[in-house]
Amino acid sequence: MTYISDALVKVRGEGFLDYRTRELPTWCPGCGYFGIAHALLQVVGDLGLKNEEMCVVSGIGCAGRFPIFMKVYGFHTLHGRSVPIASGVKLASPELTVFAVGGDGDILGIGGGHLPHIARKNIDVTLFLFDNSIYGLTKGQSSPTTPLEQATGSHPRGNPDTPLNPVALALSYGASFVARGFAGDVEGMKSIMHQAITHKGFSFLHLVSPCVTFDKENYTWKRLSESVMPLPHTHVPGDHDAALRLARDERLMTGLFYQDTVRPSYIDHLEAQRQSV
Amino acid sequence: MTYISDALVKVRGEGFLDYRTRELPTWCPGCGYFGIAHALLQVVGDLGLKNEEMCVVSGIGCAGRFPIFMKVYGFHTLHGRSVPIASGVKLASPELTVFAVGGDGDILGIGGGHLPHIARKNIDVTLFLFDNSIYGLTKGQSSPTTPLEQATGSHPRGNPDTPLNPVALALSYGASFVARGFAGDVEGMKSIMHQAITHKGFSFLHLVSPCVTFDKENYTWKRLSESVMPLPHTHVPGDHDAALRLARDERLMTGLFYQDTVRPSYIDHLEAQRQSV
Amino acid sequence: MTTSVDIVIEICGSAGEGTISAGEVMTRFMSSKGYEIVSFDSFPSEIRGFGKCVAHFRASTETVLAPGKYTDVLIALNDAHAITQLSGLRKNGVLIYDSKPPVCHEEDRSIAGWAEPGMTAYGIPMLELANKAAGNAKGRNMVAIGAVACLFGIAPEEMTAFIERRFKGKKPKIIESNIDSFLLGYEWTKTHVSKEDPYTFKGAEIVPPEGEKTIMNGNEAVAMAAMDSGLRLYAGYPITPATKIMEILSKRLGESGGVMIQTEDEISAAGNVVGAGFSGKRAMTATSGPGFALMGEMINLAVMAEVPAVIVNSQRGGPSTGLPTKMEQSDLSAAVNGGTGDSPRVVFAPRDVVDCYAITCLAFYIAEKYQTPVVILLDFYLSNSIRNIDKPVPPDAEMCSSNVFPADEALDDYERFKITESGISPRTLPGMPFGMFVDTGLEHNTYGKPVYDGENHLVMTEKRYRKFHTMQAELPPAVETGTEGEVEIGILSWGSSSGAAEEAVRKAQEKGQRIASFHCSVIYPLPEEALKAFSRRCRILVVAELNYTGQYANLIAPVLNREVRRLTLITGLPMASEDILEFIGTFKG
Amino acid sequence: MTTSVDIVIEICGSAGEGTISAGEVMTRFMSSKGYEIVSFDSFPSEIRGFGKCVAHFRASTETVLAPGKYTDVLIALNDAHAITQLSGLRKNGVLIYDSKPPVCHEEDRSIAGWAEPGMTAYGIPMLELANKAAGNAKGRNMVAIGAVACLFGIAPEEMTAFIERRFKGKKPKIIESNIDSFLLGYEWTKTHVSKEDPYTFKGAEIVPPEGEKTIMNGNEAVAMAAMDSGLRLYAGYPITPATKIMEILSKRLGESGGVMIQTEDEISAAGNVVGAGFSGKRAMTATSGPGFALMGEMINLAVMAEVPAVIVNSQRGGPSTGLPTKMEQSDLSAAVNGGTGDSPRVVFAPRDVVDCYAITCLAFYIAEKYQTPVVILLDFYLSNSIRNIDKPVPPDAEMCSSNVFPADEALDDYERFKITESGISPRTLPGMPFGMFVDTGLEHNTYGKPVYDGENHLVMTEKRYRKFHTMQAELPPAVETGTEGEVEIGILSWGSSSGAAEEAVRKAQEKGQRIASFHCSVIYPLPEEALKAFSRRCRILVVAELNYTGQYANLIAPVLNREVRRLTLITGLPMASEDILEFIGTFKG
Ligand SMILES: Cc1ncc(C[n+]2csc(CCOP(=O)(O)OP(=O)(O)O)c2C)c(N)n1
Ligand SMILES: Cc1ncc(C[n+]2csc(CCOP(=O)(O)OP(=O)(O)O)c2C)c(N)n1
Ligand code: SF4
Ligand code: SF4
Ligand SMILES: [Mg+2]
Ligand SMILES: [Mg+2]
Repeated sequence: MTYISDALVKVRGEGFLDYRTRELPTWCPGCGYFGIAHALLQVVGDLGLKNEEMCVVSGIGCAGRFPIFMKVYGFHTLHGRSVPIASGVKLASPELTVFAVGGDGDILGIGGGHLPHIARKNIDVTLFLFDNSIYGLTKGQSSPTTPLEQATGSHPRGNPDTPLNPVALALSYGASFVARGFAGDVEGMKSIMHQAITHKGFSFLHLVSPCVTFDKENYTWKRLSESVMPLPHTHVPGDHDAALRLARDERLMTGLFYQDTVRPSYIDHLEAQRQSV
Repeated sequence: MTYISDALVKVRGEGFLDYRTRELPTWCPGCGYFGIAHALLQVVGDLGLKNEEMCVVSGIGCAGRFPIFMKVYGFHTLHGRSVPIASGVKLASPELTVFAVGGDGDILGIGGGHLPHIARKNIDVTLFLFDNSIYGLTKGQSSPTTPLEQATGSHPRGNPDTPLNPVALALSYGASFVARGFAGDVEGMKSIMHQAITHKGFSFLHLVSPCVTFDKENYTWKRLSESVMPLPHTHVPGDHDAALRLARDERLMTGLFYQDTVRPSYIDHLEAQRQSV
Repeated sequence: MTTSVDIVIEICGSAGEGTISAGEVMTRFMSSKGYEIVSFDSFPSEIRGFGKCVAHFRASTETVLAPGKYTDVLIALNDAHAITQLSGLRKNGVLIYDSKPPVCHEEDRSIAGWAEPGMTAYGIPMLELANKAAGNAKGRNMVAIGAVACLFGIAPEEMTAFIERRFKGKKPKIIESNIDSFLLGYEWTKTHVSKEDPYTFKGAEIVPPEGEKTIMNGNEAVAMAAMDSGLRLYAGYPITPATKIMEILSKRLGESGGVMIQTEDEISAAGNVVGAGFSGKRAMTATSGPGFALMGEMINLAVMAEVPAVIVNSQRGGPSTGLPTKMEQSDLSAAVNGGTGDSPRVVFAPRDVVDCYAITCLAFYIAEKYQTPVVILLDFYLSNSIRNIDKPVPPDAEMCSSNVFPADEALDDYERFKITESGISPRTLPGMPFGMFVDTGLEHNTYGKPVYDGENHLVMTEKRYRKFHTMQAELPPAVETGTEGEVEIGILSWGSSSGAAEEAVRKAQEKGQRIASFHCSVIYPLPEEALKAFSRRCRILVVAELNYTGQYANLIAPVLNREVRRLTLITGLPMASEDILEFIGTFKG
Repeated sequence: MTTSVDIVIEICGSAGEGTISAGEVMTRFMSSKGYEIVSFDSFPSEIRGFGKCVAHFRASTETVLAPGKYTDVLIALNDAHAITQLSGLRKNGVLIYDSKPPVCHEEDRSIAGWAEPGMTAYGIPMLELANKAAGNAKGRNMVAIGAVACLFGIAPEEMTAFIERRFKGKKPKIIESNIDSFLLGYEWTKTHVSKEDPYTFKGAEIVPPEGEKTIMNGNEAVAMAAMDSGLRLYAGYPITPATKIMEILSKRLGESGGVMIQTEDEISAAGNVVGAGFSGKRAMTATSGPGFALMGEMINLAVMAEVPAVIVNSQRGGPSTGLPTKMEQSDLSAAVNGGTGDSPRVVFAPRDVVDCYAITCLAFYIAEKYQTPVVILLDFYLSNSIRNIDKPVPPDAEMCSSNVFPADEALDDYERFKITESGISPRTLPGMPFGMFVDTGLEHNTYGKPVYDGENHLVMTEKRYRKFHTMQAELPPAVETGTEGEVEIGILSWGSSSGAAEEAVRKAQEKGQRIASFHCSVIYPLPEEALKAFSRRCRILVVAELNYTGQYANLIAPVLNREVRRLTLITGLPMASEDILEFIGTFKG
């Protein structure tokens, strides 16, 4: 059952297996998801989170396979349902740190109906949206974020559906923490992940990542590396209007768009109502 | 099978039954939905639409009962599914004028996952969201638009979920036509309905309406009549940023927030792709 | 002289006339007096719109197990609707109607003209008296209750005391006008009506309620049992007839630190429950047909990932949105066989309000111990039917925590899905420092790792089914009543229909028939041995249920391998013993 | 000398080694030569990750109906994986392996060491030769095909010509290096290997393809049949093994003015189909288990609202996400009995690629004429299995428009849901100036108006079921093969397993057994009479299917009312005649 060799563990050094299982990834060499996984494993270490107190709930897709690599309590669930299942974990067991993980099809396609509600309820789950703008696991069909006119398996003449803007949506839904990272920028991702995990309430992380196998057109390493840029230094994460404006900008900006540090999480809200009776 | 008496027909005068069946409504006296129905029946008359060329698809709820009163091809479907079913009607039979009708629970709760996609695909359906900020038919539970802390059947201690902003969502989803009306303002509704029906592509109508039976707190005739106001005259419907800003305003503004008159509808887009091969 | 009494009363009106609430006042009052009560309401699914409402109840000094098919006393608040109920009124029954009704009917539309010669019709000026009492028509229902009290020997001071208790907290004016209407009805009847029918509660030999009693319906019993079983999360989406479970828990679950969440749809509700179950906490959702149809994929996940979950489906008329406020037992196939793949799940169907409590407690225990979803099939009747029951005994500590944890030494090479003889694998929960694993809806090996070879799939499938074999030992046994040994007719029924079956058997037996009934609150796993044993002793087998195709008959066919006669009713009403007696009455020697 | 040939070849490698594509080249080539081919691929559900891939095919000069259970020739591209396939290789089979494989195995991990004494093992330096041909390991699969061609007497020039045709449109360099690899494999084998096994295609008595032939798999047959039947809307969401149907239609449906829409989920896909069907246009969706589980409520709506809809479910291993790339027939119960309420829908299960075409055409006809959802149960094997078939005859005009419209005079008082003897009500479509109505998922009267009384519910339910009785007359009959009259053993099977059953019966009959097979592509409505008649002439009944619980056996139990023996396999593989022969071989006199 152990697949990562001792030799590799030696090369990677002390602590490499602190949060990583020895499972070999099922991802293609060069997939952006490696960068995301790398950042996340480091951040939980930096935060000193206990493995067993984390619960990672994922959907189905290449992204959905993430929990298999992480030494925590993991639940690889159904396509599109990481959000409600993660909510159930958190509401029943508030002492756990709960992550939800899914691809763009998972979170915005089949699971898109759940997102507004975890956001407006402000349930204390950190959502990692692995956005490669394609359906990876089913071999390259259009996803809700596939750029217009990109040729895909399901739209060989070009995708006719205008893509959704995940950060703008999360903001419109009233998410209390919204940030974007890029799979090629591990340090940037680490910083927002750190903040997201410590945020009280729902946090939404839009993580842009190339699918090297099924997208040779738009979300490639080359094109993303060129187009991604950090949010302006002047941006204040408390400014919802500015966040929305920047989210709707043509340019793909990374960093913390918005955070509301005052609003109580769902459970805290219920508790306050209870007290006040 | 006929329930509206000839006497009433005489009072209402010529043309009253042009678009109305003789079914008695199952709505409570004073329900805001009467105003919406009234406006819509007049508009289709003004537009001279042929009854048989309209297809009205609704979900389940008090709002969902609407097609029963209209002399058209109607389909009272499932809770939350008016949008996909209306899409299917339109895509298969583009010659029809297709309306989708549903309540706030229907369209933003259980059916909330469909809305982003009909909008971004720009399928030529006019959606009438009857928003009474409550679950009417099931007798008064919280809905996705119930104001925070309102006491409801499901939340006697007060609704803990921050409400969604339907107009802001439709804009964020990329709907090509977005407007708001108030059930107490028939003329205002008629004007936006007229524009929505003639719009090429998806149109979203947010129609605010009191539930006189289950909401005595917020969406009442009194409070709505006081708070609703028209959009500023200076607003230009082509300005997406301004539309979003106004949608997010505390005040409940009515009128046409946004219209994109250039973007092709889904079918036109496919046709263009076909031609260009 | 005291005597045994068994009277069926029906109040019929249109939506908004207080029909259902009059029924509730009467049933709760009679219940508090010690009568055995079975009640059943029926109303339109629209908020308004003049639809027919019927409050039906049976009050008896004996044990009663089902509503009566025929009515002894029909109270018409709306003539047009009540006329359609006349066919169910006994030939010598009593009709109480408004002699000056609010809507002026044409001659031939007054119900009095429709009553058959043998019936006794009492006209009461309900509208007039209500107007007198409170200045509006609202109190008509209480006027009618006043007439009933006078005609059938109910002490008026007891009823007014009850009304005061029942409406406690309401505005004094409301209580007052209710009582005034009642008393005016009582007095008017006393002075103007001479009783001509044989029905009376006077001298009824009431068994005084022993021990602590409590009045509740099926929804309340389920909600209370869930709380008593340690519920931590209720996730739900409103739908008739299950909504009340959510509303009750919304009020009360918070007090014990639990959470009630109203989700955006039923998929999310079931998802929240599965998440909570994965984390080791007890959770439940309740829905009806259309919502249950949406939960299929999530239930399959719980099967494959071996996660506990309790899902209540209160059945109503189907298919699709169907008949939202009518009784039916037609979700059995979907509950047992609706899963894609080989997807076993426990299915329970309680028989009455008492059983609702017991089965719900059992459901939590079984779900947790056997790491499986459990579906509880209620129905429209059971959800709303009010019974006066012994205060239920809460589950003990063992029932409240049935997790099976691995031994410490097993944690070295921990197999979450270890192959065991019982089929139950030791289970760790998030938060436990050892025993981390990744659960998945993919087929997996004993460690939880996705694996697709046939040998593993077979072994794991066998393990998942083996649990159902193991649990048989601690599930409630089938219950047989009636004649012992070989019988002419055996009646199989399930869920809330089994009361009618038992009652029918009792009546037929009294007439000398060799007849027996069979019922098991456990639908799946099928009680195969018990079914076979019962089948062996019956010459004719009848399967009585409230659906069109005979879903239970189909389900047990592979076990019985014999012809059965199907009594399948889809009238929108609960089953009555008369339905069964009439059916078997048609059999030829 | 010409002779009959029947050889089973298996290529086994790990993901990314060209295993499946080598299989496809071989099967399409053999097929084009006139061999009867049955192929079956098996691969992991992950995009990468070293999972096992197997391309399995059987090439025969006779009619073949199922893949072979045992392999004659095993080609190992990856030793570790291929070792696990050795148990299926015949005791005198042939093993072709890479004598210098890309990964340096330890001694005991080379497959050659595992081959049993009777087997013939040929080591070919595939990696070396591939490197020589193209400078990288990619061509190893073509080197292996070269060795096969040489060993079993396939003319190299025919194969190179085929490769050129097949890869037409690809870069010349790619075509070239494929051909070079093939030829190097061929030449090397010719000079270095002396053939020691008895297998050969030389002199095979090939029936030259008569009439126009076309090579396609089940997914292609369904897509083509849908187009030929006048499909106007395909709505789908990707899922293995159905995705290809969407991808094919996405390319081609537009040409005929139809629309293919990729929806946000399966609920929406089914919803779009129901919408299109309501508007009178033909529409389809295709999915697999998890997606099908989500469509339940929409199918129920189509049942209640009497709207045509065609839903393809290509079954894979379950429950839940299960085994996405493995064969199984375990969605039968869900398809037939999964609906809440009494919710009848047509269920078809085609037996092979030819039947996929015919059944899909029939599905559109039946759906429209009888105003009902139709579920087509494909499976992983059928979806991917390639066959060389007669060019199918497109449906005629009657098949392409089976709507039943009301007569003009009926439009005066038009009852959309009129009670008829056939159960079929005349139907109007949006756009028709008379005959407007409101359809609903609520129970309704003949006009479509929501109505909740029991009498109406019964009449409408009867009507909805009566349609299924009526349609029996025009559904394909059950097919029985083997011995006529009374037989010892009767084998019932369904869907793609029935080929194996027929083949098993043929083989057993040749050995003198009195044995027969039964198959019907119509699952529901059940062919009750045919089932009973078959049952009467069989002493022992076997139900052979690919699921754990015996779902077909359960389904027909209420019809047969007798014991059956269940052959239930969940190996992830299609059924082979050997499976059945071995099972009945265990029966005692
Ligand atoms: C209900 C259901 N529908 C469809 C599928 C098939 N499916 C698996 S993953 C996937 C999409 C994957 O795309 P995405 O969510 O973007 O994740 P990625 O693979 O790109 O990381 C689909 C459609 C499924 N497993 N379940
Ligand atoms: C799948 C499903 N879940 C739940 C219901 C029960 N239900 C019927 S209408 C309704 C909500 C109605 O609220 P809304 O959509 O806001 O419409 P309104 O009645 O307020 O007009 C619900 C929950 C249903 N019919 N189907
Ligand atoms: S298919 Fe794309 S998303 Fe999936 S593992 Fe490969 S590169 Fe990554
Ligand atoms: S319950 Fe509310 S929404 Fe429904 S008809 Fe009555 S007033 Fe209108
Ligand atoms: Mg993706
Ligand atoms: Mg509402």
